[in-house]
This record gives sequence, C-alpha cells and structure tokens, in this order.
Amino acid sequence: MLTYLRRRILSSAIPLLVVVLGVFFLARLTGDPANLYLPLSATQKMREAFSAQHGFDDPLLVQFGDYLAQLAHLDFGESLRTAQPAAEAVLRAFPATLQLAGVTLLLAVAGAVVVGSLAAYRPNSPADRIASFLSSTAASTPDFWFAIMGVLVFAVTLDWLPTSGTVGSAAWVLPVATLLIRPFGVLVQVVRGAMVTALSEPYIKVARSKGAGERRVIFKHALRNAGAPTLTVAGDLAVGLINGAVVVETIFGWPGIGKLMIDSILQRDFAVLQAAVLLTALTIFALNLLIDVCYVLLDPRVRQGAMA
Amino acid sequence: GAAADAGTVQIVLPEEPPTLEPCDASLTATGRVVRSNITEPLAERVPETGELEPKLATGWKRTSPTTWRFTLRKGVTFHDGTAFTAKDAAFSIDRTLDSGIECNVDGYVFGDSRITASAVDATTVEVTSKEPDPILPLRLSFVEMVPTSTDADSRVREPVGTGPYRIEKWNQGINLRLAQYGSYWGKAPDYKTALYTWRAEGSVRAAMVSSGEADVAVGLAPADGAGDHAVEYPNNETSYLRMDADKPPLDDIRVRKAINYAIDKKGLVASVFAGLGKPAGQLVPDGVTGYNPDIKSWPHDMKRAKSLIAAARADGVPVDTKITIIGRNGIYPKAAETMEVVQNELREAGLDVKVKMLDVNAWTEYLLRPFPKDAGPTLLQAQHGNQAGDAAFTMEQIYGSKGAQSSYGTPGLDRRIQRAEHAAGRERQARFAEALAYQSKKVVRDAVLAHMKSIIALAPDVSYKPDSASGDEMHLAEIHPAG
Amino acid sequence: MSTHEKEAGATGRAGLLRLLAADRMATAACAVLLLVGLCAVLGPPLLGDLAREQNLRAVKLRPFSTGEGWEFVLGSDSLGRSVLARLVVAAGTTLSVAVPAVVLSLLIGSVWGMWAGFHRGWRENVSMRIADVILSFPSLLLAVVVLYVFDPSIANLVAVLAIARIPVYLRTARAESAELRGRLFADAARTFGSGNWAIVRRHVAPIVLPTLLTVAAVDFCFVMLTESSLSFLGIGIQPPDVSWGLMVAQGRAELRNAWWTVVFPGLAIIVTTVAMTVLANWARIAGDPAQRWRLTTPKRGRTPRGRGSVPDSAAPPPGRPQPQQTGSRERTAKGTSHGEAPRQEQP
Amino acid sequence: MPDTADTAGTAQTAGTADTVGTADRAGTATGGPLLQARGLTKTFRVPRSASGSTRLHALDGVDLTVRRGETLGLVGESGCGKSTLARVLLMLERPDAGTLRYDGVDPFALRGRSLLAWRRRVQMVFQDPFASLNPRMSAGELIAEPWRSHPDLVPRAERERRVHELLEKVGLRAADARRHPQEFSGGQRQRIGIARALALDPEVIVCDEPVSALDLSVQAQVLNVLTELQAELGVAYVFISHDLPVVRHMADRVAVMYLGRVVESGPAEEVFTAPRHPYTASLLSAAPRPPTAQDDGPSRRIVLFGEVPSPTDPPSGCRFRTRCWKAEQVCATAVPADEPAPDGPQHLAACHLPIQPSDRGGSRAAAHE
Amino acid sequence: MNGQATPGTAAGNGTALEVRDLSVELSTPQGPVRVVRDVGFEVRSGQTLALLGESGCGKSMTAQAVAGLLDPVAEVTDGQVRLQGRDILRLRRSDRRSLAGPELAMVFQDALTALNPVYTVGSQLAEPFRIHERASRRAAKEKAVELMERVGIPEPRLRAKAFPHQFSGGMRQRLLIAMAVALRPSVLLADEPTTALDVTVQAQIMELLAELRRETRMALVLITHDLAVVAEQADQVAVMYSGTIVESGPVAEVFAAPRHPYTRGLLDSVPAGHPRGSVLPSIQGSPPRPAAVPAGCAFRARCPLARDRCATDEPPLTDTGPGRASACHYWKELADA
Ligand SMILES: Nc1ncnc2c1ncn2[C@@H]1O[C@H](COP(=O)(O)OP(=O)(O)OP(=O)(O)O)[C@@H](O)[C@H]1O
Ligand SMILES: Nc1ncnc2c1ncn2[C@@H]1O[C@H](COP(=O)(O)OP(=O)(O)OP(=O)(O)O)[C@@H](O)[C@H]1O
Ligand SMILES: [Mg+2]
Ligand SMILES: [Mg+2]
Repeated sequence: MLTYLRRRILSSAIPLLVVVLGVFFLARLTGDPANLYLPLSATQKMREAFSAQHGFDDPLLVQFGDYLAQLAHLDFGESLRTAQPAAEAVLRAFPATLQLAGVTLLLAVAGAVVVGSLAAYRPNSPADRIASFLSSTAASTPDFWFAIMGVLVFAVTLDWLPTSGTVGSAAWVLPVATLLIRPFGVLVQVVRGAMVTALSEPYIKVARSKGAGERRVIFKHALRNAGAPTLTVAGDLAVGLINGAVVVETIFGWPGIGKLMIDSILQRDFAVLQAAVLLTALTIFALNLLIDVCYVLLDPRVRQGAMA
Repeated sequence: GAAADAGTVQIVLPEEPPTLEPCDASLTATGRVVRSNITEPLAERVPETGELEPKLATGWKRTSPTTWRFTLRKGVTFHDGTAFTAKDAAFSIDRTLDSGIECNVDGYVFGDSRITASAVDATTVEVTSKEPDPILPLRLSFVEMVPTSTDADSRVREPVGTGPYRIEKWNQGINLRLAQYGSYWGKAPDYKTALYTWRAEGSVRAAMVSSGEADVAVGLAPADGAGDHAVEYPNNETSYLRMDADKPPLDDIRVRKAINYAIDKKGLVASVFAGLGKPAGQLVPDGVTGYNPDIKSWPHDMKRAKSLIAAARADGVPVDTKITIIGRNGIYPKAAETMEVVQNELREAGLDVKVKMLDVNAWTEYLLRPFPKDAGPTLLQAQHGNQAGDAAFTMEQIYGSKGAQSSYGTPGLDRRIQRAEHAAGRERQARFAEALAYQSKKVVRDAVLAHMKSIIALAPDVSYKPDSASGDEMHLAEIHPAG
Repeated sequence: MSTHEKEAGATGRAGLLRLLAADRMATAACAVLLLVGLCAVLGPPLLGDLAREQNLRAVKLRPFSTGEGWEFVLGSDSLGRSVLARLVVAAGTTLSVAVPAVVLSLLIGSVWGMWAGFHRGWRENVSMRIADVILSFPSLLLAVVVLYVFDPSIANLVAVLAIARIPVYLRTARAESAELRGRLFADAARTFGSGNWAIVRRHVAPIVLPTLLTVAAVDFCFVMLTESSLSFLGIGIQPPDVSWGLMVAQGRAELRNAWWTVVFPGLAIIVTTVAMTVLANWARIAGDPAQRWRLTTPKRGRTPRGRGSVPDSAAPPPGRPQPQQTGSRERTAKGTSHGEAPRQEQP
Repeated sequence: MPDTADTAGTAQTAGTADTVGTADRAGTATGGPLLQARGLTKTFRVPRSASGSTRLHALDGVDLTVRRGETLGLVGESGCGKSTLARVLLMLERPDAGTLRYDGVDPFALRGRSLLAWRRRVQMVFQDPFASLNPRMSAGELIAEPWRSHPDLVPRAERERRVHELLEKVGLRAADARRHPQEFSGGQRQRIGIARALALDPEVIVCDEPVSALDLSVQAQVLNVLTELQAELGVAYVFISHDLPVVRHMADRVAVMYLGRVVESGPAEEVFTAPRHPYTASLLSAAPRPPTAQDDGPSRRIVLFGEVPSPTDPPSGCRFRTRCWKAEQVCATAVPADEPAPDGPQHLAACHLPIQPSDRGGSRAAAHE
Repeated sequence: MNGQATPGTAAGNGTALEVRDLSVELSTPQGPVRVVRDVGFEVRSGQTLALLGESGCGKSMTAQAVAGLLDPVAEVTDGQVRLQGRDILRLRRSDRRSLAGPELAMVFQDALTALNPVYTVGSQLAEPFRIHERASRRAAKEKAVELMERVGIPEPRLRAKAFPHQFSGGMRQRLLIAMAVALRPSVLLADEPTTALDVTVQAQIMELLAELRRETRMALVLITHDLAVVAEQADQVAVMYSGTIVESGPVAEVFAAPRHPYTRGLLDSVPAGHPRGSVLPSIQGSPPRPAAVPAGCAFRARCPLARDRCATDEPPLTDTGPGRASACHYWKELADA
C-alpha cells in the first residue's frame, strides 16, 4: 500500500509540472496585462515601466525560470490587481470553496444514496420512474436559474433566507442548494443503477435468508457494493466543485477559488492564476489519490490489486 | 431594514475594491470607497456646478503660469493622530505622480505633464508644472492626501487618511467595515459605521435592498428589479460608437453620417435602455467644461441614411465591405442587444455589418493604439466618462489624431483642441464647445448614442441624492437616515 | 418458429422502430429530438428573418397573449423579436456547437480511453495523468488563449469545449476497456488471430459506447451552458446568431421582468437533455440483446399457449461474471456511467 | 486454404481410436506428434502471500503430447492449471519456460502471416459458454467472426451458407444464426462455441471443460456432437474436464494434473482401471457413483484431508505429499520422475511410491480413516 | 415419499417441511408466467429429499419460494408451505423473518457470488447471531470462529478476518453452509451446493452435510441435477420437469425402475456405462420455455411414448406404488419394460 502511494505521488509530480508549465505559458499568450492595469491614456513609457516592474519584458523562458526559482522558495508572486502575495489571495479563497464543496458533496451523496437506493429497491415502480425523471431533469437544470429564482422566492418574497453572503448558517442554504442540484441529479442516477445491480446479486438473498431486515439489506449489504461507481462519479463531480462553483460564487458573493480563478484569467492576474491552478491541481491530484484509497477501503478485492 | 438603527449604513457594491490604495482612486471600485470617505484631496469638484470647493486646502492661487500655491486647512489630523501638514501634501503629490508605484491617477489625470510639489511652510504647498496648466487644481483634486509615513515605494492596501471614516476591518472577500473617525476636522457624518459588501449579480444587489440586507445598492440595471427602491441618476458616462474613419468605406463622411442617421437613438434609449439615458450628440454631458448645448442628437432618418449610402456607392465607395462592430460585453446593461439593434439598423441602411462581442481585455486591444492589424473597418462600442468635468480629459485622448483611444483625427480638430487646452475660464468653455461642434459637423468620427444613467437602490430608511459623480465616488457623509 | 423469427427480426431496423414504439418515454424523447433536429434544419431558412426582426415598439410582449400574431405566442424579447422564432433558429446554432463538441470529445476520449485501457501499463498511466492535467486546467484559460492566438470561431469554440470534456470519456472508456480486455470473448478473438484494434472495435467498443452515450447525453447540457458563458469572452456564437445557452445567459438579467425570455430557452435545454438521456438509456438497453426484453411492453394474449413444439429453449440463468481481481483498483466499469446499469437476473 | 484441407485429410486416416491406442509413445505412427509440449512452466505475479512469495506457479514443467485425431483427456482438481495449460497451448499466455512444438514448429516464433496461418490450425472451446461469447453478437456473427481475421478462408458470399452448415453440424438450426447468445441454453451456447472453433477447419481443438456448465441431458448432446465431429473431420481434442466419467467416455489417453504438474498419464482405460498415482486413485474414488455405473472402481472412498496447498507456496518434492496417505520422507526431498507402469510402457506416473496392482485393496482401508 | 401417499401422518411423525400445491408466477413483459406449477413434497427430520431436474426447470424457484426469498418479479400464487405444521406463507413479514435462520435456512447455488465481497467472512458468519440472538459483536465473532472450525476451515481465527475472494470455491461453499446451519435450523434447503466444485471438494461438502444431518436431525432438501450425488446422498427423490414434479419416490427405487420417461432419459444419458466414444442416448430437443408450456404433457414433444392423449390431457401426479408417484399417462409401460 505504501509503495503504491509513493508511486502514485511520484507519478503525479510530472503532470503537476505540466499543469504549471501550461498555465504559465498559455496565460502569457492572452495579451498584455498593461491594457488592463494602466489607465487608458497611459503613455508608452508607463507601459514599459509596467512591463519592467513585473518582469514581463524578459524572454518567456527567463520568466519561467524565475518563476520556478520563486516557487522553490514557496514564493508564488504578487497579484497585479491587489498587489498582495498571490498565495495569500488563493489561500483565503480556497477554504471557502472547500467548505462549500464539502458540504454540497456530502449532502449530494447522502441524498442520492437515499433516493437512489429507494428508487432501485423496486426498479420500474412509479416511485422509481418519478425519481429517474426528476433526477435527469435536475441534472440538466441551468444552475443560475435555480439560484436567482431561489433568491427571489426565498429571500425577497418569503424572507426566510438571506439573499447571499456567508454569514450565518442560513446563508449556506441557497448556495448549497444551487450547487447541489446537478450533482444530486447525476448521482441519483448512478446510485440507482449501481444499487439495482447490487440488489440483484445473490449475496442479498443470502442476507435475507439470515433473517436480515430490509434496512440492513439495503444499507449494509447492497450499499457498500454500490460504492465504487458512486465514488467514481462523486470524484468527478468533486473535481468540478474544486475547480470552483463560479455561478454560485458570483451570485451569492461567496469568496471562493472559482471566481478568483476566472477573475484572474479575465484580469490577466498571472501570479494569482498560477497559484490558484497549482493549488487546485494539487487538490485534484490528492483527491484522485484519496478516491483510489477509498476504493481500497471500500472493496477488499481492490486492495489486492492495488498492492500487487 | 434593521441596519440603519444600529448606526450602520450597509452598501452593496458590484465588486470588491482590489485595493484601497488612494493613488488608485480613479479606479471606480477603489474610488467609490476611498474618496472623501477615508482620504481626502486638497480640493473637490462639485458635480452640480462644476466648481472646485476647498477640502484640505482652504484656498489656492496661481502664482505664475506654471505654479500654483495651496493654503492648507489647519487642525486636520490623520487617522493615526498625526497632524496634516504641507509636508504630507507635497509627499502625497510626489508619491502619486513621481514614484515607482505606477499610480492609476497619474496616467489618468496627468498624462505626460510633469509636476513637482514642495512645502513652503507648514500650511503652504507650491506645485509647479512644466507647461502652463490652467486646470492644475482640478487635476490635483484627484490626489488623495496621505501622511509621510505612508510607504513611498509600494502600494498600501489600507491607507491612513484624514477622512470622516477610517478602516475598521477588511475581511477580504467578505466585507469591509468603516468606522467614524472621532477627530475628523469637519462635520461628523450621520452613520457611525459603514459596511460594504459586494455582489456581482445586479439582481442580487437589488434583492438585498428589497429584503433589507442592504441600504444602498450600487450600479443596477433596469432589469435588476429594484422596483420602488430604484433611484435613477445620470452617471456621467456617454455611450458611442467609434468609427475607423481612415478605412473604406468609413473613410467617406457620407457613410459616417449615414450611420448616424440610421441609428434610432431615441428608440434605443426607450426600449433597450428602458428609458435610462438621454439621446446624445456629443461625448461630454452637461456640466462638463466644454459641453455645447447646441449640438443635438442626430435625428433618426433612415431615408437620408440610405440616400447617403447610395450616393457614396455611386462614387465608387466600397460600401459593401464588411464592417465589424467590436462590442464589449457588460460595458453597460444590454450591451450586446444594443449592438444587435445597431447592426440591424445599419443593415437596413445598406451596410454589411457583423457583431463581435469581446471581453474587456480583448476589446481593449481595439480601443487603444496600436490597433490590431487586419481588423478591417470597425465600429467600436465604447463609453466615455468624464469624471474630472473638463473636456480636456476627453478631447485629446479620444479625438486627437495621436490620442490613445483615437482612431482618426484631422489637423483642424487637433488645432482646435490644442487651443482650448491652453485657455482658461469662459474661453476654455467656448473653445472646447467649438471643437466639439467641429467634430460633430465636419469630422463625424463617432456615432454618439446617449448620455447614460444609472440606478442606485435605496432602502426606505436612508436618504441619499446621487449625483453624476456617484458612480465613481460615494460620500458616506451625504447618506442620511430617512425622515 | 414464427415467434422467434419475429424476435430475431427485432435486430433489424423495423424491429428497432417497433421496440421504440413500445417504450412511451423513448418515443416521446425521440419525437422531441426529431422536433429539435427539424427546427435546427428548417428553422434558419424559414424563421431566420423573423428571429432577427426587431420591433423596438413591441418589446417584452407577454407569452400566450392573443392578438399579437402566432409568432408571439411565446412572447417577445427586449428587442421585440419573437421568442418562438429565436428559440427555433437557436436550435440550429446550439446543435452545431454542442453536437460536434460532444461527439468529438466522445470519439477522441473513447478511442483513446479504450486504447489505454486495452494496453494497460505505461500507456494507461500516461493517459490517466494527461486526463488529470486537462481536468485541473481551467478551460476558460484555454478559451481565452484561443481567442488571442487563433481566430475566434465556432470551430475553435468546439475545440475548446471538446478538449475540456475529453477526460470524462477517457476515464470511463479506459476503466471499461481495462475490464473488457480480460473477458473471455476477447481471448477467444485472439485465438482467431484478431489484432488488438480489431478486438477493440468488435468487442470493446460496442459495449463501452452505450455507457459513454449516457454520459454524453448529460454532458450535452453542460456543453450548451458552457458555450454561452464562453460567448461572453467573444469566442463562438456572436449576435445576431443565437443559441439557447446565449438566450439563457442574456436573458438571465430579465428573470424578474421578462421571465419568458429565459425560461423557454432554459426549458429547451432541459427538455433536449432529458430526451437525450432517456433515449441514450433506451439505446443502451435496446442495443444490448440481453436487456432488450425489458422494452417490450406486456401484451396480453401474446403467449401462444397450446402450440405444439415451441423450439425456444428456456433461457438459462445468465453467466455470473466473476469478481475481477486483476486491475480491480481501476474504477469499476459501471462506475462512470451516469445512468442505470442494471445487470439483473432475467429470463 | 488448400493446406488446411490437406492436413485435415492426413489426420483423418490417422485419427481412429485403434491406431492411437496401440501407437507407441513417440507417436511414430504418423511421423511425429501433432502437438508436443516439454517442460511448460508458467508463473503469475500475485499479491504477496503469507510466506512472502509473489509468484504463483500455475504450471511447473508440464509435458504433453497430442497425436493427430486423438483425444487427450486432461483431469485434475480446480486450480491445478488445466486452463492455464490450455491458454498456453493457444498462445494466450507465454510460458516462462519450456517448449511448444506444433508439427515441429514453435508457434511463439511465428509472426505475421505465418502466425495467422497457425491460428487456423488450433482452436479452443472455452470453459464458460456464457463469458466466451460476446452477448452483443448474434450466433451467426459469432461463428463468422474468425473469418473477419481470415478473410481469404471463406469468400464473403459463401459465409452465410457456411454458417448455416456449421450450425447444422453442431445440431442447431440455420435460423438460429440470428439469435443472440442469451436466447440459447447453456448447451446450445457451448455448441455455438464449438461451431466457431470449427469455422477455421482446425486440426486441434482444445476443449476447456466444454460440458461442466451443462446438465446431464444437454451434456450428452454436446459430447455426441464432439464425437461425431472427430469421426467426421479427424480433429484432435485436448479435452479438459474434472468430470471423470465424461473424460473416460471421451478420451483415448488421459493426463492427470495436480498443482501445475502432470502426475500420471497414459491410455484412458489403464489409468482409470489401474491408477498408479495416489492422487489419481483418490480422484477416482471421490467421484460419486453414478446410479447406472458398473462396479469397476474402488468401492470405498478415499477422502483426502486438508486443503489443496496454495500454488504460491507449493510443497517441496512431490506436490501431493501433504495430502497423501502414503507419503514418506523421500517424497518431501525428491521430485518424483515419470515412471512407466510395469504392465504398460505408456502409462507413466510421477510417484516415489506408486500404487501396485497388488496393494490396491489395502491402501483403501488405510486411507479411509 | 410417504407423505405424498399417506397424508395426515405429518407432524407427529417428524415431518419437518411440507409443501403443497406450490405455484410461482413470474411477471414478464409477455404477462405472467407460471414457472412452478403445483409442486408438493414433504421431508422428515433427519432425512434428505433430492429435487432433481435440468437447468431452468424451476428447482431454485421452488426452494426460494419456500424460503420466502423470491425476486420481486416472482410471486407465490398458490399453495402452502408448512414448517413444523405452521403455514409460513401466511405469516407476517417480521414473523417470517424471525424463522429465517433458526428454523429454515438455505444454501445458495452460486458460492462464488453468494458471499458479500466487501465484508470479512467472520462478520458475515456472525450476522445470524447478531440478528437473532442479539449477541454482542465479540460473542458473535467468537461463535463465527467456532462455526468455521466446525466446517473444517484451518486456522479459523485468522481466516475470519479474510475476505471471500481470498477463499477457494470449496471453502466458500463451506462458509455458506456454515452460515446456513449457524442457528441449527430444522430444515435446510441446499440449492446445488456442489455444482461449481470439483469432485474432491464435492465429496468433502457432502460429507459435511451428512454429518450435520445426523447430528441435528436436520431435514435436508438437496437440489441438484447430478444423478450421482442424488444416488449417494438422498433418501427420497423428486424429479422436476418444466416447473412441476413428474416423478417422486425413494431414490433406489426410482433409479432402479423409473416410472416417467423423463427420468428414464436422464438416467440413460449418464456417460458411465456406455462404451467409450459411443453415441450417448440423450433426450432430443429442449424443454419448453416457461412462457410457452404447451397444453397437455409438457414433456410430450421429447417423449418417446407420446401419443395423442398427451397433447390434450395434462397427466396428474398419481401414486404408482408405496411412496412413489409419477405424472405420466403411460407409466405402466415403463414399469413393465
Ligand atoms: N492471470 C492470472 N493471474 C494470477 N493467477 C492466475 C491467473 N490465471 C490463473 N491463475 C492461477 O493459476 C492457477 C491455475 O489456474 P487454472 O485456471 O489454470 O486452473 P484450472 O485447473 O483450469 O481450474 P478450474 O478447474 O477451476 O478451471 C490457479 O491457482 C489460478 O488462481
Ligand atoms: N428473475 C427472473 N426473471 C425472469 N425469469 C426468471 C427469473 N429467475 C428465473 N427465471 C426463470 O424461471 C425458470 C425457473 O428458474 P430456476 O432458477 O428455478 O431454475 P433451476 O431449476 O434452479 O435451474 P438451474 O439448474 O439452472 O439452477 C427458468 O426458466 C428461468 O429462466
Ligand atoms: Mg479452468
Ligand atoms: Mg437453480
């Protein structure tokens, strides 16, 4: 197991470098940030001074070398926009995203497990058909619709919830609900499919023959076997959430990494972009690793393969 | 809203200020929080009258064509307790205009002009410019005063100023709280504290006022649904289409005129802008030095437009060349729709027009010199705001043949602008007005659309009268509890 | 004899149609997609002008109000254009972006994934890491790069969208093919001397693709919405062309006062996606002879009781796949299918 | 194409039960064995076991000879390596050591066209008729599949007719070509597998437990098909099964495997009536008596104790010694060599203490408790 | 099969399980299909009844119907299942569940998939004790280890922590049996417990079952299609064909002189006893699909004795002698032959 982990971590180093390299060079293909950071009437001299100050006048390779050297000292550069260390901005935004993503994922998985399991319990029953239909609708609902309607209904008309913001637990409801809807829809379908499979396996009958109650049968015997596909898809969804929930962050003023990343792309704030991508890439790689470890914990058969 | 009772006014902005650095105060996002709330300039322009009113300077005098002398207010202290002196003033001016920190204001109001400041005595500052500058005090009204203890080599995020409010806590990403400065030299404002939050979505900002989460919401569009809370105000901005007048077929003035006739500005304002604006014929609105009340919005006259184009065609002007409208998403509400309307009308007039909507940075490439090559004839969707209230901040840049944002100019226009810039007082007004009239009759480089308005939403328990500067600076002192 | 002849015929085209007709949901889905396709093809030539025709004096007409003419049954937008006409015309643009994007990513991702999974070893590892790289790379950056380096065009938009979605298919296809390569029928094909690609084509692809199809169906919605957000950067759809995504995004501000300009295109996206999902699920079942029976609705009195020698044998219980031990750390084949994956006992 | 027909022709003349029965061990009757394996060894990498070994010895020096037209039965308990051997014979696995000669040629050395040509000559019927037929393909497609890799063998226009022919040959109907595997019973599927193996006119068919998934009446049908085909086409079979009566019914010669090794081999009758290796004896005795069987084997059951040792840690010396009631010191130290039986030179057993005809009765008693 | 011939002697005489007129219907796209038709049998404590029949004839369905473990698609439409005289089909779900394990247990056909792959075998073996005896985790584990020892798994304490895939097929089957007999049920239904296994392991398992039966006087219903196993293990045999019982009686008698052509055909197709390489007699054709069982005798299409009457009258299962019954119009011809 340990060797496996070590190998996986090592094999992730190169792709990580590729990401850093790619972001660095591609970002610099997207035009001169001076346009954005200098006043429209800025003189050529001011532009040159700007380039010199931020090192944009060096050849790209030199810039990249400098960047790597900085990285080695854990210096991620300075934001053009806020003149703050990029790492600071990214580290501030990231927990907000992680919290939101974590809560959302937890709820989506828990909800999908319950709904999907119940739907799978009697395949093709009316309840199942309704669940399937609603979940595929949920999976294809434009999220900002949901968000804005949520604000109008629950904050303005009913005044039950705050419109936005991060203060207080009530403020979580709408962002989480918005973020939840698509993953939930997708996951319900996955859980349902996996549970239909698991519930038709012979060991389910064996459990019943031992006198196990239905709850035990569904949630102990079948569910864990339906875990792998659920985990895979949840992992893919989590990657999306880590990359940021731009719509939610924009509408609800949630200070997360998604909006930060988009803003830094649009604002050509290279240092912040690079730091943000590096951090999210690291997280995504770690997440993938975690998922692989979860497979192992979930299914002992995998354990054998993993350690071989 | 429960907010005002606690002595707090809650303001929701479209975006978080990237920094509160006073020398970046010409950035809207920064300026509307900082200016005259946290820091103050020597003098301040009154939007209604266009006059300069004393702030940290009690008076100023032109002592020579290139020198101005400012007398400073006594008894002013910074938030850190130190007294405001001429040294601070000179330092602030130097820091803004002559340091390595690339101040936004520097480029914005001063351009190439080189200025030095020195303290004559504790309450007198002398400012010298290389060239004679009749509006130097106006320019200096954009320089916020900071103590000498401020870092001169790099930007500060949270400045110390002399304003009625000091920064209490900035939870980055979440909110910014200002608290009254107890030893403020002037009249204490009504609210003890001000809490800024930011939401990018207009409808959410409007909803926050409706639901009582905010007292003031800034930068709304009609569709955002502020309803009864909405207060409209002219925001100093003018929307226009810039033409590539040196590329055929736009190099023919008939075509340019036709474009102006073809666009139904009234209809546009009434429907697309939902009444939020005023059809315009020149780039500066009323109140700006140089505004020419005689220039009227071009009438909508499709017949004339068609005949002008026919005439041009008859003379061999390649009117069938594809013209590209370079639009910028979000430049004002319904930017894309506006361009669709324009496109539709120009097509009807007989031109071949396509629309390309870009993001800010890509659009900026077209806005600023050097322009992208191979772009073909373009119409650029643009908007101009003259915060400073003087046409000088408009003309050179936009209409001068070398202006950074200028696609085309004529020697005649250049001459008129030059002359206006060196004039002062009434003469200045007249000369700029003349230059504008010349542009609109003889050059016709633009199709000016409208003087724009904006919407601010106010909760019932606050009162505030927005003025044309409210988009760029919002004085907390002018916000009062209602009733 | 004849009964089973009939059933055997179910593989034919007519049989498929009959199967389709038997499933009401799938029939409805098919009708929806046909309608969308028809709109896409006929919409621009028939309603193109109507969709562009502005009337600044009749903006934001409410839907279902009578007396404005048929073209305004769904109301008009803020430029007074017929929402209905725009909706119809937008179908073409939408499909011309979303379909190539989804199909491209599906094709590239699945072929690559099948190849990687089939060969295992370093090819698989490298492919998975590449997928990780793409996944952790902000696709918006790619879009901005395209905007700056290349000409903004629909083709580039499609490329950006396709690249960003490749990993999804890559991962699923790899997992499935890694599992399938060990199946006995793949071995059997080897004993005839079939090459690797032949095995992938004949034995892996037909099983992997249906699963990927269901993923693609849901992805369709994702691509449509992403497309609209990218048009704001200036790559892709530009006015007066219009796509559903663009309508939804532009109308987003109007949700409070002209809901119909947003809700109808949004519904179009949802309905199309749901229809695709339903149809993909149907196709998966219909394409699998072992599942096909599920689609035939009960028809009373069809059982030919009393007929002499009915040669059809009782279908024996299905072979139960043995737990896969080798390489099982890979995600389960069914894992990434976004739909149901029933592998039930059946007659 | 003509080349295959030729070999099939030769096989036909040689392939009767009688000739094989008397032919000597080297197979000189027809100028050399069709298939000869020497010392085949195959290990798999597996997760570390209790003893720390990571190699599973699936095959450990297996010798095997198959002559034209004969049936070689291969028996042994689950996991002893029968399927692995079959896969090696079909080049689905590459052995770690040992040689395989097919008509004197090493197939592993073949490439390209010659490899493809070789593929035609050896075919396999898989153990699991459920998993070895792609559920998405119809019976016709399945049977025609080999021709897609060998397009020259049967012209495209001929294929449908030929599929029908093959279907009928294995006792199915031409109309069945359009049905899918899951519409067939297990026995019918196995017949599809056989038809597919026949599609390339092979000389040898390796049948890996072709009937173990079937019930009695179907089993009889499949066995009949196989016998008929041999008589008709002269193919040779490697017939793998753990069902002794079935092997006994089918095989000319048998080889008994235990933990990756062949422990006993020889003419079927000799091995079944006079087993020399204790494992063979226990295997024979463990099989339940069929209700109609004549009483010709040991009547009392030898129940072996203990589990089959793990192939990752096989016992030293004789692999069977841990469960053998006759085991002595020598069994743990020396690997027993093949010894011919006194009464039959082709009947070989790898045992230090082979069962003598005289001590059969006594050993049973000893074994039982 | 005494019960069949002389009903009434049931309970007192140690009849552990009695099944009467059991019918099971499957709902299929083509409508309901009866896959088990009026099946009846009886087993006494300590005895073994073999249920014989070819693949798909409804053996597993019957057993699962008895155990109450049918798939949702299947449903018992008729009949009684008396366990120690109590009709368990009429019980409430929870009552029925409390019988599953201590009274009635089942060993499933497919040992490879009948154990939950994600839990240790120890915890799965402990489950009956946890459910029915509310034993503590520790105590249940302890009992599980004892059970493993009982069914001959070496080093049980260590192996209890292992997962199913780490066991060979034979061991898994033993674990399943251990799980079934954990609470010493009075009736055990064993559905092809050895089909997947090879002879040496099969012998071990059969030995184990026989031992348990002797020790606890458990009644065993052994489902199989292996005639040899039946001959060795069972006291009574019931032969099923196409969802119904076509012949029943004491094993030795039935095998010696079958009274149904299907039984006869089965016995004939055993390879042993036929010369090597000879053509084996086999029953031509294949059984009808459950959805399309023809009227009259289901076996008629494959039957050498079939006549016109067989196409119209379905032969009932009738007594053909003490403890024997056959469902053939012409059984006498076979008996006489
Ligand atoms: N690919 C593989 N990787 C690891 N071990 C393997 C592999 N294939 C087979 N084995 C192991 O090799 C040994 C021999 O397996 P094989 O399938 O040849 O046995 P068999 O005699 O055919 O058994 P059965 O009668 O159950 O089919 C077994 O212990 C098996 O677990
Ligand atoms: N879930 C199901 N859905 C539909 N039909 C089924 C289902 N389970 C079983 N059948 C059918 O019901 C009939 C009886 O099946 P059953 O499993 O009882 O047969 P069996 O006698 O146990 O066969 P085997 O010896 O193969 O186990 C078969 O024709 C089978 O195809
Ligand atoms: Mg095998
Ligand atoms: Mg069964």
